[in-house]
Amino acid sequence: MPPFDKEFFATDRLDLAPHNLFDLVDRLDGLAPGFAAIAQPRVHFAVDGVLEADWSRDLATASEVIVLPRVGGG
Amino acid sequence: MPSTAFHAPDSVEDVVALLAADPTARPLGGGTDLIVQMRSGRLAPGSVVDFKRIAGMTGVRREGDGFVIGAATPCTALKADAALAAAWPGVVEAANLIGSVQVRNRATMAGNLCNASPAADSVPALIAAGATCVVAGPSGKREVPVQEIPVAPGKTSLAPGEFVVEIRLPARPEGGGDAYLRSTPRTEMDIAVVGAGVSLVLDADGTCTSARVALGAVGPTVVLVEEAGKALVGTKLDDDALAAMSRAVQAASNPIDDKRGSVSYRKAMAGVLARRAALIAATRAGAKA
Amino acid sequence: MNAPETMKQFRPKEFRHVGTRPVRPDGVDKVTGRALYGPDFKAPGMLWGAIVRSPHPHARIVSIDTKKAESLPGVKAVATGKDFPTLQSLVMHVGEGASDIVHVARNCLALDKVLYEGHAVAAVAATTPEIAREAAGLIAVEYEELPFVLGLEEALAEGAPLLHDDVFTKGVDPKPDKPSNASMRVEMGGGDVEGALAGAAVTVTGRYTMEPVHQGYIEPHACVASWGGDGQAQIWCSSQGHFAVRSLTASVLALPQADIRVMPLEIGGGFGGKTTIYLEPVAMILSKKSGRPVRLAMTREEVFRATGPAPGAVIDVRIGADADGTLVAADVEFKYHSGAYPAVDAGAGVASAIGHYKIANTRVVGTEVLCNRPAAKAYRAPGAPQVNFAVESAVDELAGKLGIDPLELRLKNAAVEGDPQTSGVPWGRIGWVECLEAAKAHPHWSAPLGPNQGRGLAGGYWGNYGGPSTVVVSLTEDGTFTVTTGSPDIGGSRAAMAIMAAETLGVPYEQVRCVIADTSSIGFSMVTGGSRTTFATGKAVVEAAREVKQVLCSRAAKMWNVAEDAVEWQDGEMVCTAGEKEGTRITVAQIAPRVAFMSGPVSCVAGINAAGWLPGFGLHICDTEVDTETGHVKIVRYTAIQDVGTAIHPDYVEGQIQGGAVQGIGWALNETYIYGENGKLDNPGFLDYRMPVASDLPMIDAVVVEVPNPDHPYGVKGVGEVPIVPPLAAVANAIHAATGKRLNSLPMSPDRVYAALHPEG
Amino acid sequence: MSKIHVSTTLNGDAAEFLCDPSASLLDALRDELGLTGSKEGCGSGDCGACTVVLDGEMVCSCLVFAAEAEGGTIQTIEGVAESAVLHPVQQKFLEHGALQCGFCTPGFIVAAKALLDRNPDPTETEVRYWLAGNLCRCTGYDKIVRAVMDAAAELRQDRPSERTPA
Repeated sequence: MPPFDKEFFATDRLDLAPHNLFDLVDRLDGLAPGFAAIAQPRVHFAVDGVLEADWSRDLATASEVIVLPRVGGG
Repeated sequence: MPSTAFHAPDSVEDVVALLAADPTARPLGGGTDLIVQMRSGRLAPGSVVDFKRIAGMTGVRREGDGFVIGAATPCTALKADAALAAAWPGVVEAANLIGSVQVRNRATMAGNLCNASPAADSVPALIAAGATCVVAGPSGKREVPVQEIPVAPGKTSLAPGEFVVEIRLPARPEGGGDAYLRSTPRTEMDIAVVGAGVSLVLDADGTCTSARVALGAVGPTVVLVEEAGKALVGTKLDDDALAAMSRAVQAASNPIDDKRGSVSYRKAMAGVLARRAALIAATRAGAKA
Repeated sequence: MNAPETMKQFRPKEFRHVGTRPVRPDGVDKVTGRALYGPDFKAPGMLWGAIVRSPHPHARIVSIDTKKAESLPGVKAVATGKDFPTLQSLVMHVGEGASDIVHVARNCLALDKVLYEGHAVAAVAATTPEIAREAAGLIAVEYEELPFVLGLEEALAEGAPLLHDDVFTKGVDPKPDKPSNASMRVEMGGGDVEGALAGAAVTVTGRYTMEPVHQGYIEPHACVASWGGDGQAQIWCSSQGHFAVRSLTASVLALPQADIRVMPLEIGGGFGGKTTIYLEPVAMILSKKSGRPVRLAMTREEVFRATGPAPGAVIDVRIGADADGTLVAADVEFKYHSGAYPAVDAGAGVASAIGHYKIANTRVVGTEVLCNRPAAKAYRAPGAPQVNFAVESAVDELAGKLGIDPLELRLKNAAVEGDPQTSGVPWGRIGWVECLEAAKAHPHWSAPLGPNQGRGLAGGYWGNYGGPSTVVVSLTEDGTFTVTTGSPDIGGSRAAMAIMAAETLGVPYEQVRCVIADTSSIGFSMVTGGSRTTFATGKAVVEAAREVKQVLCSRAAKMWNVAEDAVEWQDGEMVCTAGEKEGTRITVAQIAPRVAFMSGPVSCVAGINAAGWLPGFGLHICDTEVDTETGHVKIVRYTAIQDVGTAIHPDYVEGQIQGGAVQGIGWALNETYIYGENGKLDNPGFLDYRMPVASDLPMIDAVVVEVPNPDHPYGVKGVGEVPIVPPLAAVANAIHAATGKRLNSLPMSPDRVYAALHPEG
Repeated sequence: MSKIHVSTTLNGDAAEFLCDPSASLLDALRDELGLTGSKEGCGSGDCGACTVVLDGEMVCSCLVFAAEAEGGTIQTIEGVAESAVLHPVQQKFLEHGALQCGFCTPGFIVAAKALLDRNPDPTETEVRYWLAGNLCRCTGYDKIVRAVMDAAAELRQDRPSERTPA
């Protein structure tokens, strides 16, 4: 999850079981305070290989979330 | 911020009086340099004196076999004069490399000359052609070779109250031809990184009897390189002669490094462009001889 | 000409409107001069503003004396950075990337320090533009000059002048305890890069460099702001996103967003550079102080000195391959200018570097570097062209060393659906291989070359985007439709929206008109940028149009007293398909006047967060002819092939591809920021910032490949960004093919090409 | 400094305005006469967005003092469409999609019409060099050149195809 691994978590993998991406952000913020403040402007999530725009989606059946830098456009 | 006055007198005397009265006053021909300089704050003239409304300032007329070009004649009008374009194609082409069509519909060779940029496109061609200009001033009119007008970047030899009223080109010599080439990164809308004007005369068997080579953007002013012309005279523009001319051109080049080109590139291009221009001029001379 | 054959090949089904080329609805206004752009708007009683800018690249502001300016007759207000409210750090993303609003505010008007030549320090508003300019000249700013730094490596060197003492490099572990000009570092990849490179049959190594370039939109920034005594304000401006203007302006002025109404004027080009704000809050402050509307507009020189260039770069690449051409390892490390404030192109650069190839061992590292230049902003596929230039040049060099055709090498290693990107996320249904196959089949690829000519090719990609958009589709009283969006139309998107609505509704194109509403008249929509608008706003158009059909069918059912599911929508008519009224029909024009006599007007809104976007891929072929005596490079033929998903309006799809390719050609050949040793920009105008002119170019053959996006009702992927990615390397590779010389430094201007050809000088 | 009174013929009609002595013709058109179709992209004659025809020749109106227009005849983009229908150049720009943002379009149309007024059958190269003073950043010029060539072909046929009301 570069650059957030080094910037926040000092690890590249975490085992969590959030019910959705809002919940994931809260949990990550608990591990590394400040993450929630930058999550919306700087982070994209890919859930099981697909970029997920809806943070309220149920993650019960998901197995992997990749944390990516958010890319804008020109 | 003092504002600028605008005058459009209808006589040369009035222009001279207005220019003499205010050393910051500027004559206005096409205005394509003046307005840009005023807008950027580089120039804040007390007044602008538009001389385009004076009779005879715009247009090309014949005087004997020579040509008299009014100082307010836009560059595109030169192309429209078939006799001028046939006699001095290098000059006409040089003037029609400046800016864009829009710019050339306003810009004049006199303005190009008096803006005194070393990169002015029409000036090397005019100097190569042996052009003169008529200057009007408080003490009347005088005729001077074109190369005596610019003295440094942005500076001319014109005295207070003086302005150029016409540019004169001699008759095309028998067996004569001229050409001007420049190097620019873009095909249009650009300032010469280097410019080279060549005017030469070939005799019936193709031997060069006289040649003038002038360079732009390789020094503080456009320069006439007499050694380069000499290198061609007496030759049939063979490779050795052209190489000698290119060496003379490079030796006379003393350019600066700036945003438009490096010293080494400018020197190299001066040699290449002068050679190519000489060949075009020779073709024209041969075609017309 | 363009290649309709290729389009047919991939088109899944016939559409009635999608894929046609009708005249755009805003066309007549734009060819007659009636359309109003940013600098065209005037408000009654308006004042004219002017901005004072720093002559120094780096300096502390000791004092600003505005007394003389304020006492000049006609001057109504003066503003400095102190007029902004005290702001807390808050990172926002409005489209181009994340920005801290403190930095956004400081970039509009400096406080304490100026960070680049041209940095705004004060502003005035007066009754005429002449008085405003004069007053600006009377504002006395005392500076304490500081050492400055422009270069990437210089800015990272020990002891370099520090721009911000509160910026610590993000993305490094452990967290740094000292501030740095490196604002961010992003590293991705996996595998054993060093081992694989050591074992590779062939490797290439190169360093590639370039200075910043500008977006070069022809319309300078301009706005009018009117801030009333009740706290409510209106702003008229052109931008790529008036909602972004609203949110950023509200944030830096600590205002409720509902109090600001931003009116979108026509926009004269953006290319990413108009996804932020420069003037709006300053005009707001001047308006509040003067009690009058205030206009601020930039000159071209101000645009060059103070608005967002794309970052320059230093890029180191190592790539290794097996003897059969299988790419086994890639190591890419780049540094990008972020200019005066932290920017965000590194992440995009990392994502855009090598993902188009299957490579088992990769390491991609990007670093953002602060320096005393204008704050870098998004420019078309932000962050991608720079690194792509390096990678696609290196791949070309590798093909040469391997003795493999460069197109075949790319095909052999091309990523397909399911292959992992550098981040590990697998690619969706991408059309990269289809582009390569189209190139192979294109006559350009096998056409003979003349003397001093060479052919190069390069491929590239961009992730594209979706995100939030709001659309309202309304039925008028006569049965025609209006489509209202919040997405500025930079290049014909009104036409695309009308086509998609007409397709969905099954009505003629001319019966659907599209307008762009202000921020108070439609729900939130993200910027027009990232190649998202036809995809995301288009999806919202289709959703709203579908709902309109559903509502009208249920109205018809009620009218006929039949079950709702007995009415179907067929080509703009409602048809009863069951029961005793079977076969009864009513046209939209017939029902439209009646809806007000039922439960009310029909107007459906779709506010969506569009998901399912897919990346675009392109492959460009370039023929150059090099004058070996002068170094001049002429583009003699150019073909740009791109998978767009589906081309809604092919004219504007081709136009995007052609325009992007030419911007890339300009970047490759002549465009560059030139700074003097004094830290000041030496070419702040179109004369010496040399964008291509018409006579520099051939026709650009845009070949549209259509591998539809299954997650868009008409298959759209997005177009605008991709075409600027491949040209830098395509031109460089063509110059190499023509001359045998590889130019690793942009621009490849005549003097540089000459120097490469004549190393003796 | 007091303002200068200027009388002109503008798009066929008499027009008068007052201008600052140092104001450009473009300033006068946009700010005094309310004709904002001519655009300012650079103010230095390098982009052509302000192209107008002055006394029969196309010029950058940013490189002309407003006062110089005294007694002159000016045609701007607002006067290109005659008799309430688009000029063929305008029509072909629409049909070819030769505009994206449209900001440079007025300057291109005035310049292209000026070309076709004097050269009814230009080559592609002639079109490209004639239009080299007009910068377009969106289109890459391809569709613009095609539109101008197509407009020329139509004008040569003297068979006006269907034209859109202006």
